[in-house]
Amino acid sequence: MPSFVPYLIHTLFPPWVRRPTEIGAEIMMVAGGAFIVYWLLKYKKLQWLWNEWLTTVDHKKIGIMYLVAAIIMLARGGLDALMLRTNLAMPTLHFINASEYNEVFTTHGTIMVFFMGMPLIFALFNVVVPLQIGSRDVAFPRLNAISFWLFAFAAALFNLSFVVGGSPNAGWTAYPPLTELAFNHTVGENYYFISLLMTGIGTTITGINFLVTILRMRAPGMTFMKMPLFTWATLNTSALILFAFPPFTIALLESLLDRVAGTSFFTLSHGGMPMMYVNLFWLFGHPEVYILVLPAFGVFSEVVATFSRKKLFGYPSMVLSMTAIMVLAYGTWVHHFFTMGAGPAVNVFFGLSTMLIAIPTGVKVFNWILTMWGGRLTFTTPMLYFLAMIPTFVIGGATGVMLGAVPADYQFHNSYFVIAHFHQVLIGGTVFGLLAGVYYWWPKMFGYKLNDRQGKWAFWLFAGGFWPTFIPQYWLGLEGMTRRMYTYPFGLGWHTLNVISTIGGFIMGAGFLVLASNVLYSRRHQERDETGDAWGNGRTLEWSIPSPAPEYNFAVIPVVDERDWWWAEKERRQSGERPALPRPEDIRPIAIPKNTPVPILLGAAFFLGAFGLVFTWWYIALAGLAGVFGLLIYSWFQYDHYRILSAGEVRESEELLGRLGA
Amino acid sequence: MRTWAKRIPLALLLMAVLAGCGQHAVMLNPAGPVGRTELNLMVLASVAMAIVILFVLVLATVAVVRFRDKKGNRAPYTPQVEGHKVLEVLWFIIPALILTVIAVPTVKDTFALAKVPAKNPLVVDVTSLDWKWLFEYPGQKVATVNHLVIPAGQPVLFKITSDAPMNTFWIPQLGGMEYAMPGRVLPLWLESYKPGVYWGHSGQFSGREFEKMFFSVRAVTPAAFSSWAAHLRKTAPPMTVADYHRLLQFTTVGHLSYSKYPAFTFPSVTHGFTLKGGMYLLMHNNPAHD
Amino acid sequence: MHGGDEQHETAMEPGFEFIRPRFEAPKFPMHQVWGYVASLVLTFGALWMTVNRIMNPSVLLGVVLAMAVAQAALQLGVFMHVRESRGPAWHLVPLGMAFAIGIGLVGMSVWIMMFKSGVS
Amino acid sequence: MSSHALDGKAKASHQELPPEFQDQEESIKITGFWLFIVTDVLIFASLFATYAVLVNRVAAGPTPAQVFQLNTALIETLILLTSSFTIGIAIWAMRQNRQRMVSWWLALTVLLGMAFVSIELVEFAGDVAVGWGWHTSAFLSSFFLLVAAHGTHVTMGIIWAVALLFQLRRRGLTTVTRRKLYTFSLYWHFLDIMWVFIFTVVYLGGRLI
Ligand code: HEA
Ligand code: HEA
Ligand code: CUA
Ligand SMILES: [Cu+2]
Repeated sequence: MPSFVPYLIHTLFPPWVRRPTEIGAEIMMVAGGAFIVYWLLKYKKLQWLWNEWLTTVDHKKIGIMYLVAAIIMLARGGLDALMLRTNLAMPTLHFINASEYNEVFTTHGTIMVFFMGMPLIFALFNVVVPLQIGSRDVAFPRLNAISFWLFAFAAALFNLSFVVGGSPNAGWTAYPPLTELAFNHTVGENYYFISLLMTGIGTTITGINFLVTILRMRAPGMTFMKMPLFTWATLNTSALILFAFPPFTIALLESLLDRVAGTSFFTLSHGGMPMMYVNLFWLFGHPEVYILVLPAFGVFSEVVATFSRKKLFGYPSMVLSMTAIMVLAYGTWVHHFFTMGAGPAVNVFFGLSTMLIAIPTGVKVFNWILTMWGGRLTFTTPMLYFLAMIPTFVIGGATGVMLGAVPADYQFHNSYFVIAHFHQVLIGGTVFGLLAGVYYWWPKMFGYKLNDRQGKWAFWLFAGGFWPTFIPQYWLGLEGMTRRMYTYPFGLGWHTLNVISTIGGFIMGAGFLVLASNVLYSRRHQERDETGDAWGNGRTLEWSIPSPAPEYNFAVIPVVDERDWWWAEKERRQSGERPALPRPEDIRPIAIPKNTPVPILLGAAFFLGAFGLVFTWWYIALAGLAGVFGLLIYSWFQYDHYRILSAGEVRESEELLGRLGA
Repeated sequence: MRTWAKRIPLALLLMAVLAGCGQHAVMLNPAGPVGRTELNLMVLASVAMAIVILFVLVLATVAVVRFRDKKGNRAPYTPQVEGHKVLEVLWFIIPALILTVIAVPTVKDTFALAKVPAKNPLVVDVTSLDWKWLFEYPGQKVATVNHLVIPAGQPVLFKITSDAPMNTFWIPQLGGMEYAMPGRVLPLWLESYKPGVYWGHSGQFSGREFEKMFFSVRAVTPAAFSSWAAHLRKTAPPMTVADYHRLLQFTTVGHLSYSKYPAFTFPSVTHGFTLKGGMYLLMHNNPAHD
Repeated sequence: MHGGDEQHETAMEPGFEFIRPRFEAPKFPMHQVWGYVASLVLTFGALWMTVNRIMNPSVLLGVVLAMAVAQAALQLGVFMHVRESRGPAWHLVPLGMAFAIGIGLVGMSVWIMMFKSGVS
Repeated sequence: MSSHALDGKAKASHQELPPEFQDQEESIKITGFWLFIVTDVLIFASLFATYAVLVNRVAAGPTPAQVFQLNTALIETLILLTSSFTIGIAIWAMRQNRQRMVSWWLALTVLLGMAFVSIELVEFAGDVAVGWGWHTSAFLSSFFLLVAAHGTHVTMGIIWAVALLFQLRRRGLTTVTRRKLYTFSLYWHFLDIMWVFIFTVVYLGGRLI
């Protein structure tokens, strides 16, 4: 027993990963945790937190929890980015050392993609989609909560790596052999594989959930060609998730087995093939970038129509092009390893399919611009993000096409040209889009808008800082600077542009801080929206109900006979027709899914098992697994999932909201 | 708000860059036919893309300026417009045409670069190690570490592998890269038009000292190349198995030269047998293999 | 259960008639019996062909794979009632895509991993 | 302006639906289960891809021809095909509302499943006993992962079916247990399909390459 404690300390805090940054992070985590507990106890919020949030299965609340997690992760990933940029500001700088740098760029990429981008998407899916299609909830509310908690605990596990045991340090792509035990002794890569497996399961479930929701739970009359575009984006994204995550799961599983179970899928010593990992990873990885960008496309389509006060231009071709992107996304993955020698025939095939994707994407860009044509544009914060997207994303996409020209990619590959390309599409497309969506639907979530003036400040800093950060990186690429270098020598001419890029990064950081303060400020000072249609120009179903939506969403499900139903309804009202409000006699009892502790407990059990697996402590891993199975079987035998809201209660609540029709 | 306003700093930036730092842009100053081909394609693609970008930006700017919601804006307001059949079809066709312009040379060049334009090119066996490069000249029987000497004016065929995690072998001024992967040999040919000095680097992250994987490249006249190799054979020490094992360690080293090298290292590496010792030791102790 | 007023169906999409659901409810499980027999025949057929190498192995591989696909179709049709659904049988679309992408995934991976690197 | 106009019509037409589709919510769960199968198809496709790429990489270990015993595989196949038939009959019986019959056929399916898993375990144990574990070579890694993934699925199915038997006894054939039975049958047939592919690609294919 006595040797157990030193063993534990040595394993959890191995001496070769003790560095000031990590000790600082440990202290901050402990202090932060202690403060939160203190605050909860002092204000007796524990009960409230448990009942209202931790056990909820309400899609709107789950969406908000995703949002909170995503913003925290944006800060973490952004902080990582600023550390990278600081180290790169000058040649031979040692703000952090090589090992730390490698951990930081790995966590930066991984967090931004899996723990910032994905939850931000799911936040909007959850908040918006059921309201847009006139549904009471998603198809499987409990699975929805399980997805969230798997993600949340996976994110916690991944972040824990910085504090105990060592972080992953082989890039967000984690190619073997670098991730093999022989080259990577710490448990860092275990953290990577296991936490991504965990969040991957949750993500797959979310994909199924939203696909079923949209296929089966639309309001009567809402045919596919009457569906709002954000819902279309969700549909296509969910389909991408469904087909893309399984190869990833297998790639992760096989890498993990190589590390902890002695198999040799990718380890050379017994005939394994590292290239197969690369192949499987990008089979997922390329669709993944469209998973990240399609929801943003959906947001832009809603935002541009709303703030141009005009119908979306070319709805059918928008739908067609988005579906085309979804299908084509499966046929381009090799463009991430053109230089792996698969031969000219393979390279040409995938080069051409890569270029093909530019066509449907272009259709979307042109249709957005023509939506503005003949409209009346108001420049709110979401609209500004949309406008900033156009140059940013189009240049990023165009450089993507250049990367798809195979021989050119022999030069560009793994240079800062690629870094510039993907930040331009990831930030200009995904982040701008999701931020636009957050600003746009914020009143639907919370009942008040974010302050527009501060929002614009944040916008100008963030979108303005973007250009000096990333445009110079194209030139750095042309100067031969390769990615993932923790520092670089004098004399290659890379210094000036790197300084500019670093300064730009800090301007973006300032933009993020303004955004954060905007959130805090608006909570206190913004006036409440009583209409439900906070922007005044809403077009789709979600704006027809109060903000925030009541827990049952719609007292009576409307019959949707038009594409922009709410816009048409407003016009009908203006021409004197009777508003289509729920009539008391139409209101029926509503079944509401009950809160349940199973999802969070399931997440916790998973976390326990995963933590055991990271350190290959098999008993703990098995205990976690047993917990997972126990909970699943327990909930499988549970039958009583709903509570009934009586018609009287619904009527009362609608009356309070002033929504009862005659 | 106005898109053009955002572009002024960018233009200034680009001007500064072009004026001051052009000579550093190795990709834009290729010193050999491979890099030249690749540059031509880059230029073609950037011009095509510039046209697309310009068109989009102009269209967007006009829309934003013209249809602002301000009092007395006389531009037409047509909220019911749903689309325009002809335009929507054009959005599909014109980009497809532009892409064809890039696609045709892409296909041609990809196949062209896959053929070495010479019967018996000089061969260099390249092995990436943690964190250094080993160059073996099977024709000349000499080997170097971290510095490469090649004859100018003729294609050189690199056979690339790795006895460590993946890297890419990249000499930006001569042309594009190729992965160095354990268990597999990938061929790449490059050529320098004239004698010159370049630098090379790994493009694929390979661990802690990855940044140190620079190597120098010297292209010399064929005659100078022969005498260089002959000189090495006379003056440099031979590379022993023990030397190779030292190279395998997780270290960085400066430039090294050897007058000969163990004949089996490269072939066994390429069969995936030596990765960090392990199987390699077995092979080595096996007399049948030596 | 959900609220009483959710007993609605989304309308049939024009152009998607192929996913209109179809049902059957026979008094005797004749389909199942025939399905079982057919699956046995296919299995033994493939086995017999392989053991006796009745043709060029690579062609034969294609043939037995096709027979496996036929068995999959059999299971889906006879036992899994794949065309049944309440409302349009939407799952047919992703299911079809899954088989297409799955086969593409295997085939393409093998193709890519052959490493026919060009330089000669 | 409400959906009630549709209700009457919809209800009437749903009378003709098989029982597991008559409840809207339960029928949605069936759609969800189909999509789960879709993801599982791709999981297996990825495993097959790994196998197909690594099958020749035997390192110092045995070759496919040395490992595979066609006889065992044939018996396993027959067992699984039969179990697919028995669960098919169970679903037919369910639609005839014959609960006892459902339970018997389901129990038979469980037994066949157990027989399958046992044979597979014995086969694995035999391989491991002669030193052919999944650490031996890339080929064996991919073979064992593929087959074990299927075996694990079957084991899960057995646990699920046993739990179903309990629920059937306790609650009889309700909308919920019907749907659970139906999704279980989908799962089981799907595993059968995957096995047919394993049989074809691994065992028959092993003879052909
Ligand atoms: C949101 C994410 C996102 C998006 C949308 C894209 C979109 C595209 N990407 Fe990008 N890409 C990434 C994220 C993304 N990418 C990431 C993260 C990496 C690196 C991963 C890593 O290695 O770490 C990467 C890497 C990457 C590579 C590999 C580079 C290398 O490593 O060597 C390539 C190569 O072909 C590529 C191409 C493309 C193309 C052709 C598109 C196209 O879809 C773009 C289409 C859009 C347009 C073209 C603009 C609008 C169109 C018009 C206005 C119409 C007219 C246009 C024409 C006629 C061309 N990307
Ligand atoms: C959506 C994805 C996303 C986003 C938004 C970003 C955002 C940024 N990224 Fe990143 N990046 C990636 C995805 C992303 N990145 C990926 C996938 C890689 C590849 C990794 C790999 O190679 O494996 C990468 C790699 C990468 C590199 C290359 C590293 C290398 O190869 O050596 C660099 C270097 O400049 C960089 C910079 C930045 C910067 C400056 C930002 C800026 O936009 C960040 C702006 C800053 C903030 C948004 C937050 C600032 C926070 C604060 C000011 C603190 C607030 C604190 C509290 C409130 C507590 N990124
Ligand atoms: Cu670039 Cu000086
Ligand atoms: Cu890609």
